[in-house]
Amino acid sequence: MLEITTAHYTILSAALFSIGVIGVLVRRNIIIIFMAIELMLNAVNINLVAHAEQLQNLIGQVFVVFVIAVAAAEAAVGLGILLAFYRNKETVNIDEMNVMRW
Amino acid sequence: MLDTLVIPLLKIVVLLNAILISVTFMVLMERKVIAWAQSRLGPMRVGPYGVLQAIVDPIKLILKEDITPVKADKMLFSLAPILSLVPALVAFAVVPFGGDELFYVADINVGLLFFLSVTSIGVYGIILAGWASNSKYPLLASLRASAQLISYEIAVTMTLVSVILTSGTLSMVGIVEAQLADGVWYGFIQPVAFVLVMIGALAETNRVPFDLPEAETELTGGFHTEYSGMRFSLFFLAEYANIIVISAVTALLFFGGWLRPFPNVEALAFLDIIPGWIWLFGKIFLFLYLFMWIRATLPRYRYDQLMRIGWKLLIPIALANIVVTGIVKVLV
Amino acid sequence: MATQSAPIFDTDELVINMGPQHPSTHGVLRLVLKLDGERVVDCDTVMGYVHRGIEKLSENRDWTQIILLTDRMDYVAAATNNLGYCETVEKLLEVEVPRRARYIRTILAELQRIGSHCLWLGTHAMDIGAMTVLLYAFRERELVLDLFEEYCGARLTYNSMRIGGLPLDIPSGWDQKVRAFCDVMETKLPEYEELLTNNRIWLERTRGVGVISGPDATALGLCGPPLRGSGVYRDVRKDEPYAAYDEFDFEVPLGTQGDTYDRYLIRLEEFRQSIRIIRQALDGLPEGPIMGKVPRLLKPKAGETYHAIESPKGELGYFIVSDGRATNPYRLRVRPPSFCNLQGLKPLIVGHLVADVVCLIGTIDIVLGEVDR
Amino acid sequence: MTDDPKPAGSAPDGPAKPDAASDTPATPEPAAKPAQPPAAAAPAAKPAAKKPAPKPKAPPEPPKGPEDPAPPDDLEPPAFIAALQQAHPDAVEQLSYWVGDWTVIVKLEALIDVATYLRDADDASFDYCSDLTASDWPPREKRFDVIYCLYSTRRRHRVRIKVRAGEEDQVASVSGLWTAANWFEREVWDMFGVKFAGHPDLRRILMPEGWQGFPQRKDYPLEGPGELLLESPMEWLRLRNLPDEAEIE
Amino acid sequence: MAEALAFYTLSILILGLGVAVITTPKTVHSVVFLVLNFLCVAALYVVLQAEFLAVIQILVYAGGIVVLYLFVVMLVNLKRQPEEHQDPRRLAKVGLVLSGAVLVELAAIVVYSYGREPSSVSAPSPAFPVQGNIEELGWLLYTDYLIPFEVASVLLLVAMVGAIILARREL
Repeated sequence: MLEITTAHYTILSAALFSIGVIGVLVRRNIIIIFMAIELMLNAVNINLVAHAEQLQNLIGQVFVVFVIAVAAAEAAVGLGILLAFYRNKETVNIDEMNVMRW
Repeated sequence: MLDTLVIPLLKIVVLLNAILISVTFMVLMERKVIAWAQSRLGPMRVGPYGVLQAIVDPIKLILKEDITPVKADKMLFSLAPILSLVPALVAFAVVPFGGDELFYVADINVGLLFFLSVTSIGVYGIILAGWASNSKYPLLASLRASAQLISYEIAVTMTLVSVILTSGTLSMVGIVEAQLADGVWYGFIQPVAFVLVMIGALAETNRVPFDLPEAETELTGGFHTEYSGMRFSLFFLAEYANIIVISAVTALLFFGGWLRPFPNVEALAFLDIIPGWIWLFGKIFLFLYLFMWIRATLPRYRYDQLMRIGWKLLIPIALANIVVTGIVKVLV
Repeated sequence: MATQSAPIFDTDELVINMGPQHPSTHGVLRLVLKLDGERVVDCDTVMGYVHRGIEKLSENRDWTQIILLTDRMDYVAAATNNLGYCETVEKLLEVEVPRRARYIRTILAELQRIGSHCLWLGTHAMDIGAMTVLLYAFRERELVLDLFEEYCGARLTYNSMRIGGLPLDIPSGWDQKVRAFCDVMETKLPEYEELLTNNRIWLERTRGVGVISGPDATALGLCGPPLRGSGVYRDVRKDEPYAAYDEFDFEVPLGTQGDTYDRYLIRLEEFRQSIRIIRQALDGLPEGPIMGKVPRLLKPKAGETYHAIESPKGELGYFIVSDGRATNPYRLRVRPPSFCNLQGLKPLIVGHLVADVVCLIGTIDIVLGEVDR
Repeated sequence: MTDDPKPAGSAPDGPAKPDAASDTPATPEPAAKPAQPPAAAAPAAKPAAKKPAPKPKAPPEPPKGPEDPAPPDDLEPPAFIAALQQAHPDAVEQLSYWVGDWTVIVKLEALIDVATYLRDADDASFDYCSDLTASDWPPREKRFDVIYCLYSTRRRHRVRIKVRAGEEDQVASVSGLWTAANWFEREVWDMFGVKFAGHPDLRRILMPEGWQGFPQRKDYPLEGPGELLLESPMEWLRLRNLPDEAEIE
Repeated sequence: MAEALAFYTLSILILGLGVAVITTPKTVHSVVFLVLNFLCVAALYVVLQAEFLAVIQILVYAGGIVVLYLFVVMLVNLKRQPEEHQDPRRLAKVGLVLSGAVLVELAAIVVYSYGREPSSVSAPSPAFPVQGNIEELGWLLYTDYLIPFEVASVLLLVAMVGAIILARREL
């Protein structure tokens, strides 16, 4: 128990990922859903870094850099769309976002 | 145990106390310097030449009533000052006050990046303070502040890249040692970067002429309008701690830190009598004085002008500086 | 109360109340600003917080007692208020004021202009963030106040004139002190200019901000430096000379762009012109009485008149109706320059940013005591 | 209160008794001069029907209005006034000259014509409305004088025009001609209750929004109801009807 | 010992803050918890000897992306909470069940792979001509992964332009 192996990190990562999944599936506020997605990305990152450490191979860390870059892009575009949507419909409730055009 | 826990803890305690005390005296210094610039005397009543003002002011702030507005978001309202002070103090962890291990808490290989990332957390204190106050002026101010801090952070980070290129390391101690090895302060190799960082530092610490987030005459105090007492003094501490840390980092990166002038000129070796940390402190004071001098002299920029300078002036120059540094680095 | 004040703006956009307690509204002025982001979309000016009914009070005061009331209008330029009122009553009474009194009045009015402009410069620069100019300007204003104190014993509300002349002759040696002050002031003006005139930030903050064209400014009834800043040649001292201004040589600075920077330059130049006028007046100060032949009981014949002078803020007019019977005016109306200039605020600030609002309040140079009376 | 002090464009419908408290009698009495001792008067028999303040029956005759002295015979009026009389022969009621100031007294209906003429005619070109105010002469049927002080920045001359308006009369707003008149007219409305037709934003300007009465009128009670009138007019009326307490107030 | 202490403390914080993010009713509080969560993750990277990533995590995630979230929360000034709107067609319970299934699946993968040796494909990275975490990472990024790196930068540029266009008033 006191020795921390990669499995520990993997379990932590899985738990965090599940929290993110629950957030996406249960919450209706799209901003919180975005944040839950960020949680999931972080869970993946923890996994990648842990394995990079285990395998003494930096490729995992390289991947994390890309994931962070993509997360930044996702947040920018996603929140941009959200703002544009909010301006027209005055809602951030995902249940009300059921039209493809307005 | 002694090496890994006790000594670092002792260092941290000493450092924190030193910062807090120096902040109070820095406020006094600022009042005095500005007063002299304006042909006044400044505080004169408490103690000889008003020296004890530095002690009385914090006591006053602590004893004052701490008001929380009824409609404020209580949790964030309390959290915001802490979020703004903690990063300012944490940033000191990577600031070496001398080449010897005794003089710094930690010399990590990503020291400069750590400094940048920690100061970027400080923006939360300001945004959340404005939001949690549930009041219009603080909200406007916090929107201004966050836009300003993020923009100038980009400019400063990009500028520092050219310094990193020159030194080839991210460690603070390493950068100073690289200056010793190169035999010249980077302020002379990278004068453009130095100027950019100074401007960025003014903007990141919300000082005149970039003090829009707290512009008293426009926004009645800005993001801390609704704060009083101890929580207000935390913001105060954070601002001044930021000024000190940014002065220290500028001194380390561009003015050779604890190195004497012309560190490789043998003829000036007699200057080594003065210990390194005194050199560094002297340089820090020089920058602090510069901050105060500017405050006494310049008016305030407008919001759109500030953003224009940040995005259309500083960032392109910083990028060009990186390119030029890279080319020179490859050629030499 | 039955009357419900209708909402001035719908609340969808950010509406902020600037004032009545705000550090840079120069008194208890309240601006209801409707903002789109930081840009001002609409503005409503609310005033009257220091309305003391000076016009109504005057209807029940003796002619001489009203001089005291005029002190309280533009309290940073009390002497010009006194002057305007006394001249109007003198016009109504058809009293000749001795030449010496007119000269001293001119000196006082110009000193007052310097004092008022000092206060304007300091607060205007402070609003834009230049803290040091405030203290420099107040340092010089203090000298003006000292001179006034020596002349009439008061530092703010002077009550320094009487109908028909002056209450006091100048103290001995006072003229030398005024001369010395003029010399000091001349050396201090470059200090202000050094801090501001060519300062890049100052230029960016004031150039092209609050531009108003000459015809617009005229139609809006702006007066004083804001009107001259738009290039309209209008100075009561030249157009309708009063006191002893027709005997002096001075220039009226005019702006070209009509922006805040022009108004700033104009006021700075007015410092110099005021010094020039004071010097001329001191050189030619005639001997003679300081009080004209005024009846013991002031009772102007029935009639009405309007008389304006150039106060530091602009055209300060008094419209007085006498019914020919009482020892008080039947109606006294003050045409306050700050009031008219404040009306020009809304066209100036709409479309600008919040930061410019304080800059523009500073540039029109209002005193709320005069706006509200 | 029946009166809406902020008509905001809906002025015409107002039977609007502007001073709700004063129940203006058919023959408006002048407010007593404050110099006269109020104790000399016995309280009126029917306080409610009369002026609220039991005031002395003014022994001196109240002023009938400004003298408006005619110009001396040997003085020619300026050319633009002569031209104005030519252009609008019916508009000008009277000319007046006093201590160097010319005043043109104009018929109420012709105000806008005259003002437009004075602004646009080349020899007049009064482009600057330097003041706009009113005075109140209660016994007169048209109790208000509305006075316009005009100035020409091109020709550098002055003139005053004056119209006489009754309490119910609508004075045409000149804020379309001179923007400056906007706030001046608001102030005249605020202080005298003169209504300006066509004013874009006729609200109170110096007094608070819900203020009752018009303070600069000569019959406005001098000892001042103050905030009480603003806050609770009924209570104020009650106090007014108790003669002794009212005096204490 | 020290690693275990750090790991368990950070794990508890990370999971607790994660739960707080998705359960707090106020969106602003969610954002604050998210920041704290990311800071803890950064600390975990330090434990895993990935200092550069830790700093990047703070700089980009906490200092950049989440500020964006905070901005949006402040701009989207909600008059009514989105949770008030109940859509009968929405099956929250099914969502919970589904996420439970995901958790089970993940756990199964972890348990299955626990006993296995790491595959021989991913041998330790070849010797770098440079020393140190950042230097090696930089070497990899600018040699083997240069094209993905450039693609990522183009992606960021596109996202930036797109976000600006989307957020403009007149869309």
